[in-house]
Amino acid sequence: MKPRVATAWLGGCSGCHMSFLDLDERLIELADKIDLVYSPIADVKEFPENVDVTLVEGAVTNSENEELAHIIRKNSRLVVAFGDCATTGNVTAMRNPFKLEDVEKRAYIELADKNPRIPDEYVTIAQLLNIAHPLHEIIKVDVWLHGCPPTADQIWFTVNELLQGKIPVLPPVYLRYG
Amino acid sequence: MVQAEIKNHPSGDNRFKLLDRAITKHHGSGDALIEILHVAQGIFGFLENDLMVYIANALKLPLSRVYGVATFYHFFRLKPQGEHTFVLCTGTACYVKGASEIQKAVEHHCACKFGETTKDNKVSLISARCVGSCGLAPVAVLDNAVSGKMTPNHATELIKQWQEEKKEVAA
Amino acid sequence: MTVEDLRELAEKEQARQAQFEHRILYCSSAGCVSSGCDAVKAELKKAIEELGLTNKCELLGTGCLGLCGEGPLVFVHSDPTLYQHVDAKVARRIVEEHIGQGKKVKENEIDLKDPFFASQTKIVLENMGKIDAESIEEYIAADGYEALAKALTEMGPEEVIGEIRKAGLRGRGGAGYPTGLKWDIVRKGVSDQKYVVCNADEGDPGAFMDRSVLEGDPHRVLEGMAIAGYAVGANQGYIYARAEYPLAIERLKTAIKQAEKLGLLGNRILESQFNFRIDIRIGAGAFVCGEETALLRSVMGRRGRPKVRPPYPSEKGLWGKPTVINNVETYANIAPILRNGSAWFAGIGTQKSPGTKVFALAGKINRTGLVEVPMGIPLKKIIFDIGGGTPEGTEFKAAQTGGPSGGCIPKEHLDLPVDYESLQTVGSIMGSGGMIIMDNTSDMVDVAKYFMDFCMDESCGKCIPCRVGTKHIYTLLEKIVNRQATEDDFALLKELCMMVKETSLCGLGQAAPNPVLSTIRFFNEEYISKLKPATTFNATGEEHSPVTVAKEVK
Amino acid sequence: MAVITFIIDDEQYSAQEGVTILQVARDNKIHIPTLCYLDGLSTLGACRLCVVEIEGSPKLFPACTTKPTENMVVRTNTEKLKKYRRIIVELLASEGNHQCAVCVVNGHCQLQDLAYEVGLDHVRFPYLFPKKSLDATHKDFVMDRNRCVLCTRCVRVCHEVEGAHVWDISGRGIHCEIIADLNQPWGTSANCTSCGKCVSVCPTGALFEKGASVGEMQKEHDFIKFIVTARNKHEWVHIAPEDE
Repeated sequence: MKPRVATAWLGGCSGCHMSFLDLDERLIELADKIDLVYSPIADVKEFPENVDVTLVEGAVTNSENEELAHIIRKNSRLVVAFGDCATTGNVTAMRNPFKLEDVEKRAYIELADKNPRIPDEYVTIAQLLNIAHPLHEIIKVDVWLHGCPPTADQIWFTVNELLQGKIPVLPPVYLRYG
Repeated sequence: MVQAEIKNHPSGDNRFKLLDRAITKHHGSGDALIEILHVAQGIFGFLENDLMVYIANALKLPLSRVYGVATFYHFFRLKPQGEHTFVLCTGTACYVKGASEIQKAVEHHCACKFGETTKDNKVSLISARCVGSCGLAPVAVLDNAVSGKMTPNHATELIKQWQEEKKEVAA
Repeated sequence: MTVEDLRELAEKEQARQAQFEHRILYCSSAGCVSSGCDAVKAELKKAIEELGLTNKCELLGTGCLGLCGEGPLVFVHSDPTLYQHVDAKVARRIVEEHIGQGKKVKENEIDLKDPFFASQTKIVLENMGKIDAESIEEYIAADGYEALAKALTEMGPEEVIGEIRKAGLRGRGGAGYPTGLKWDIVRKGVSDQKYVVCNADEGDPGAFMDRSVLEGDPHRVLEGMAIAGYAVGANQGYIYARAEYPLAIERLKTAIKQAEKLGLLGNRILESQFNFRIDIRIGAGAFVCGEETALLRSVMGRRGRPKVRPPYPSEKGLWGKPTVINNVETYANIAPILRNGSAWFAGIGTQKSPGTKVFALAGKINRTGLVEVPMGIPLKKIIFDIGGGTPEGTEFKAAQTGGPSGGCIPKEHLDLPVDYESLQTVGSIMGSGGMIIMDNTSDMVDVAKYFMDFCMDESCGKCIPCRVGTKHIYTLLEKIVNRQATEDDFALLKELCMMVKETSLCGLGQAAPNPVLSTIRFFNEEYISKLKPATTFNATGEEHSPVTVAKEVK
Repeated sequence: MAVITFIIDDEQYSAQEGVTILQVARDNKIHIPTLCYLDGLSTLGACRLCVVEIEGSPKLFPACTTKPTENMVVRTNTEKLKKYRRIIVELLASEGNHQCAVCVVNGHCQLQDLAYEVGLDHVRFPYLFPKKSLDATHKDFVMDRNRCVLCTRCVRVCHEVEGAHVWDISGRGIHCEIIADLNQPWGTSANCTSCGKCVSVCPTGALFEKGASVGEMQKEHDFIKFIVTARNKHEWVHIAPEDE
């Protein structure tokens, strides 16, 4: 059986997933090696059980992210913080110095084109957490893959190491923030 | 008239004469900055920006040095205080004997934190590191009078007295 | 004034005091001032006048009588009797009954044979309860300035330093550096100008030894500084005093004026070639200014940020000149050493830590106050004999010495002799002399958090380990207290503590983790019991996630 | 001046008496990480990144201020030092608001370099997310306190080299901040000569030129050494860029 790999998208811009797609022709090689069981680029509704590796993009910034993070942890052997937002909070966390109510006021009232209101009564809209957290503040993380976004080479290196059963230690050339 | 003008400080505020005297006593030396800030705060109550500019010029110091020193030491205030001050000692002896309970009670009563002044500008809550009266712990200093063996109830009572006494005067 | 004039003045003052049959001394130290000794003084005065005892009885304010928790205190000298909890009524009875009729006021009398008094050895505090804190004549009558006279007339600077070295006096500020050695370095330094600085910035919360000495016997400190000035070749001294001690500053100012007037400070002291002036510099609320390089920066009107040593102040201190810095208690020991000889001093205490140490006893203990004990005395004796143990119904848990830089000593080490080295072996320090007693109601993790809050707040911010490290130690402790921390957090806490201890620039940062490390060492189970299992791996939905903690931390 | 010989990381070196361990190390291409240290400015010993072990002492010593003595045995890169240096960088990263992705010096930042050097895969301490101000009132430059690591290079260069002393530090502990004059908008400072030295020496993107976009700004840290050498020794030497 091929290793079961998942990718997830929390509070981020999806740039890390775009970079993942930048693997280009290597994607074909990868497809031979793994089963992609859950991803924003695959139409799977529920996070599956028994996943070997999950790449998590984005910071944990709302209640939905938080819930998914726990589900991912419960069902994954290895969790990779995928990109700077998952590692440090990065741009997603730039709201953190401000009070939550000020952030919501800014986003939903001051910058609203029409119907300015804070959407707190809609159950379908996840509630923002007080601050956006890097992934490891919420769940245990096994590997950190930095970059905004990580380059395709970094991703390739990390995934391959993991597929060989190694915890990757990024060589300096691949250790980069921003 | 001419004489009167000479006697008055050019700023129009004669309190500066006292400050000038202290500056002269220290020969206008920048090394005496902390002494001068003490004197200035004693005269003016707190260190306003204009006052710091005046001191910087008199001592020939960079503005940012004066501001840096004034904000390094907890004793100096850049904002005016309330009519009354309630200083709670948070030294170790007072901590062991329950100063934090007093802190909670007082903060609750005044609806402001230590380091702040009540909305009506009546009482400033200040925490001190140790006033050295550990034998009487827990200790509070109310308008410069040390009061030992304080309790949460007693502390709020005393503050209430200030607040009510003011109301009577107003009435 | 010549030395002969000084001795004449002493005799004259002794004769003046002898005319009074009774001397009533009320404690005028800050502790008793806040207990209301002013009213007591007024009543005593009134009663003496009304009963026509003014010729027979002298009333004066003296230095700290020790039992600060039981004030206001009044001491009748002629017929040694100490009264506690004196109010106006009791004050009148003391005059009427004790002075007037020779009957003691039994209800308020404290037994002077009590171990609180009997187990003490007074050198630094010898004049407390003996002399008027505001009178230079009384100080002189009690052999004051005799040591300075002796140094100036009979001894060379090397001899003075030799005596101090032979006495084995070590710095009472906490680190215990040999005072004579320090003076010798400054004396040998080649410079046109040298300085003597007295560290009276008693920032340790829970300590009031220096305050009591400055308030009760300020001349003793001035004399010690002048002798230091003579020994090292300095003509200018600075006393760096806390702004929180207005009474001490007031008394110091008075004392300096008095000494200048009599020619005991200023030019040509006692008509010798020695000039020495002392100025007061008032601190402004920064614990870090107890660190010597920060203190010197503050004396020069700067932000009190420490500097990397070397160079030490003894080589490059104030304005780059060789500078002696000692604390109040160290200077207070100088005059008695010169008067009584180094052998006398070395015979008190232990071989490595001679002399006495003043402690401020406070916290959960029956007798709070100021005590002076010979070095090497077992901790047990201070706490149980002198301090009378913890209040009834509670159990002794730990003694905290050294303030925010020290540690907590548990009951299994109660036999520990109190000296510099022994305290270090249990992860604490002598410190300046604060001793806070904790009983079984104290939560030791919370105690560690309390001290870390202090250090975090007092960090100057210059070096990264102290500036940010203390902040994170605090948040980790908070997490433990709130029962949100895991074993990983606890391990991280220990790693961070060691890092802050080993890499911080100055003593504040290097010692800041001590309260944490010492409580982990002796009360580890209190930490462990508050940890929660690492839940996030394979966590079920119901389990608490650390998010709540993060919110609170923010 | 006497010459002394001593050992750094098992190799023997000779040096003039009075120079620091850091100078000897640099002269001999031994890398010791630094942050607050900058050639041409006074030495602080504040960042503690350059601490080294010296045999026979339980303490650690900052290489930038410690002078070697005869036969001293210095170790610059032990496991303990590596561990501690990583924590220092973690502390710095958690203290400010560092978003490399949107920073003008991304890719040319000394804090980033340090993070890579110590192998900082993630920060174990909670980020503090302090509320800091950004001052864009100066006509040419911007001060973004979110990115400041409080190395005080700007304070020192402004006082020691330019002589204007616009910058200083306010507050203390975790609340320290770099301020202009009386904590006023930089653009209103009458003392600022707009010389830009502070911008050049700043190790991060806290001080930068207006108009620079993400990753565009490269600093000239060696510039100050050039000026100070010229001023003090009357030598206009070309200084090769640091190779680190």
